[in-house]
Amino acid sequence: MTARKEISYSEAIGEIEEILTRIENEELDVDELSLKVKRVASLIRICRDKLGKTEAEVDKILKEMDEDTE
Amino acid sequence: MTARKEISYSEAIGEIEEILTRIENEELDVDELSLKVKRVASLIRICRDKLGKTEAEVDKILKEMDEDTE
Amino acid sequence: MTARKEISYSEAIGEIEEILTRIENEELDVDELSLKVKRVASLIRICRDKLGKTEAEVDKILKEMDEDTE
Amino acid sequence: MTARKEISYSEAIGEIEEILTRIENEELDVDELSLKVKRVASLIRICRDKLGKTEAEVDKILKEMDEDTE
Amino acid sequence: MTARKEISYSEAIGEIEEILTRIENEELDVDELSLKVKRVASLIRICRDKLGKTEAEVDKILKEMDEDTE
Amino acid sequence: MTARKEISYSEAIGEIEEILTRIENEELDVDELSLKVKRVASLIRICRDKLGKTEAEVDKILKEMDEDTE
Amino acid sequence: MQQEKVTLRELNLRIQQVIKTGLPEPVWVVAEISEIKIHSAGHCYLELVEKSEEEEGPVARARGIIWAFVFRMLKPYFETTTRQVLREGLKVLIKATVEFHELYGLSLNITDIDPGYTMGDLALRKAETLRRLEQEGVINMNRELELPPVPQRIAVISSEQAAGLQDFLDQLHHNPRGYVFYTRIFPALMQGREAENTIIHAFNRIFRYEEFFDVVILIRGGGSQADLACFNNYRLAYHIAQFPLPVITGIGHEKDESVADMVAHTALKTPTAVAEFLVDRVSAFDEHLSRQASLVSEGVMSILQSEKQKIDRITRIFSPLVMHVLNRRKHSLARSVQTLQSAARKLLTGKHHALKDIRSRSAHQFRLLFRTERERAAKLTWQTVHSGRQFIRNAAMRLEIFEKTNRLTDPARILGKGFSITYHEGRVVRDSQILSEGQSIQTRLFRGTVSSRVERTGGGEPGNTPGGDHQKDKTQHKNKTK
Repeated sequence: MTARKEISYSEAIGEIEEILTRIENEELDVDELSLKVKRVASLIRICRDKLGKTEAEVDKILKEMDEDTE
Repeated sequence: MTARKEISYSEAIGEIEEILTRIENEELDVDELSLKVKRVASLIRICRDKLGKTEAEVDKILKEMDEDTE
Repeated sequence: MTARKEISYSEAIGEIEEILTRIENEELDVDELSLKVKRVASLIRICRDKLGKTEAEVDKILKEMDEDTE
Repeated sequence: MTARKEISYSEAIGEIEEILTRIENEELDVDELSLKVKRVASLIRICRDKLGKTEAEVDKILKEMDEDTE
Repeated sequence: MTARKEISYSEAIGEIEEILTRIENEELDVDELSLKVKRVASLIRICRDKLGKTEAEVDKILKEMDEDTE
Repeated sequence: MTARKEISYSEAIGEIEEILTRIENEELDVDELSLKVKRVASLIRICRDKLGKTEAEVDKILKEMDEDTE
Repeated sequence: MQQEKVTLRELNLRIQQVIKTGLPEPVWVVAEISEIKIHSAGHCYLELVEKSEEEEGPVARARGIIWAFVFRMLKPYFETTTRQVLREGLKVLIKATVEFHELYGLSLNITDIDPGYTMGDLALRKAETLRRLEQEGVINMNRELELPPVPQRIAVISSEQAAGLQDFLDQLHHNPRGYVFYTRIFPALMQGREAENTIIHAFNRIFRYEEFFDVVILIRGGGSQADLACFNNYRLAYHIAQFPLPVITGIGHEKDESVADMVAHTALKTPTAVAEFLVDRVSAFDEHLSRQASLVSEGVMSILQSEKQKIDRITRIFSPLVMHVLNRRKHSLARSVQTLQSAARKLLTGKHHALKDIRSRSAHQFRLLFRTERERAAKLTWQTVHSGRQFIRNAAMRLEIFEKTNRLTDPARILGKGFSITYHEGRVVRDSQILSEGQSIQTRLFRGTVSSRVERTGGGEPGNTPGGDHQKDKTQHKNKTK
């Protein structure tokens, strides 16, 4: 669980794109497919979480900045 | 039974193709034929099962992803 | 009778072709001819039987396959 | 008579051919000649009988085969 | 804290602009983003403070100068 | 104090003009600004003092000159 | 030797008579005034000389007098016209009657002086001085010195009693802005014979304090009778031009400009004007300071303003930029989701199709195989039938040929056609030559045999008679039958 959390956003995107390319080029065996789809889904969830978290943080900071400005 | 289940999808397809090639090249004796046809039918069933299962799994994952998105 | 049944399809075809060649090349004595023609007739019958039986089986399997699909 | 009947078709043909060759080469005296001609005629009769018998048998088998095919 | 206070105004502006460029060119990983946004916010605050302080000081000096002149 | 008093008018003007040029060319960091403004203010004060207040030292030299003559 | 003796008075009266007749009219004489004295009664006594370029001392000398009633008129006219005091050293053109008094001797009674001549002469001398200064390369030296922005320490060369000096000092020290000026008077005579030397002396004293002073002021008290002659002199002008401190003059007249004015750093008309100039300069500096101060403050304010705007702009663009980047990431993630869905479905559909293909290909292959095999069986059957029948047909045909050959070969069949066979001693006769006359031969016919004897033989070569062996035989046989 910990290892998975430590994947960086761009690494995750990189892995997603690699798997997608392989799916698109039909390089994947049917046996692997559901595993890989699961992996992509999990990576996308990770990315989404990261994005969500970052957005929340950034929003907070930007709001504080705006308050500073006024 | 177990051993048969462990054949991969692409191995199965490979074996089918090999049998077909041998039929095309008339390398097969009629006596062997019904055995081989049985084998092909079994392999196709295996592939179909795998596909079906994979499809169901993938569909499930993709549906979950959609729910995540909404 | 048992021994005769164990001849394989291709062996049968091979023997038929061999006898035919000998007949065509007139390597056979007239005395042998009727024996050999009898043999060919019997072999052809064996092959036909084999074919018929196998076809029935294969048809059954293919029908089952088709039913699987539907 | 028994011994004569046991001559095979090809032995008969062989003897015929031998005699005919000798006749052609005029190795035979007129006196021998008529003896040999008699012999050949007898041999031909034997062969014809054999052939007739064989033909009847083969025809029967072939007819059966044809019937099989239809 | 002390080290951060010692950054010069132009260094701060330079760092802000560098981060902005990297954000614009999407060179930043999402993971880094909130950190960098925080950094920019902090740098902007530093710059604002410096500007405010300088303005107050300069105002004071100029006022004194005006009083001198009269 | 003495060192500061010894700055000549043209040195003062020169220094002020140099600072002004650097301000106009925006070569000055915001951090330096208040220092430089302070310096300009101080230079102007020195000049104004010299313009409006009698310097005892100069008077002394003049007096010495009188003694010279006699 | 008779000597006529006259008294001195008689002689003088005679000279008087000679001069009166010899020079009855007044004459215009060019001369230089070497001495001038004004009598208490208002008469003016002059000593006139002529100097030569070559010789030391004068080459001619005469006394002159301007009677008070003439002098009262002549002096102001001359001085106002030439702006020169009538004084020693001045070259003049005078109108004089030569008079000889028995008691006082020769004297020129001056009735008029031409100011135009003196002016021309002065101008000539001024021009000469300037040319010399220029040749020596000093004429612009003082003018090229830089006047300090604040000429605060001032060396004043002036006559201590001059009213102009007081005006100057008053105006300088009581300036309205309260600027401090440090002045030091270096007294000198500003007119007359000693003026030049005392001024030069004053310059020399100031030179000792060169480092201290900012500027030298050369002023002269007012008075319309100002005598400017010394300020045109070469020596003074040379000192001024070469002086290391800027020299400002306030000696000028309304119309004339002296050489001193021309070589000085700045020439002004009056001491008051000089004071005003100095105060103005300091005031200008003061204003420059104020201007610089306001420029600095404007510059700093503008920097601060533009920095504020920059920060504001950064703040303004920052949040949309970050949001934009995040949105793009979101979109690209959403795109990935879509790609995943479509690619996975496409892959699965593809696999389905492939599987279906392979299935139908299998069925097809199987059925094709059966068809092939059936065709083969049929072909084999047909081949068997065909070959079998062919075989029997061939065998039958062969037998037929054999039979035909055999039949043709049968000797009985030939004999039937009329041929016969001849034997001799039990052997078949083929050649007539083996037989001799009288020998017995047997002839076999189709039916029965004939025995006979040879009469004669003929025809040896079988080639004699065209035809085969049979024919030959036939011939033989015919021969025999005959």
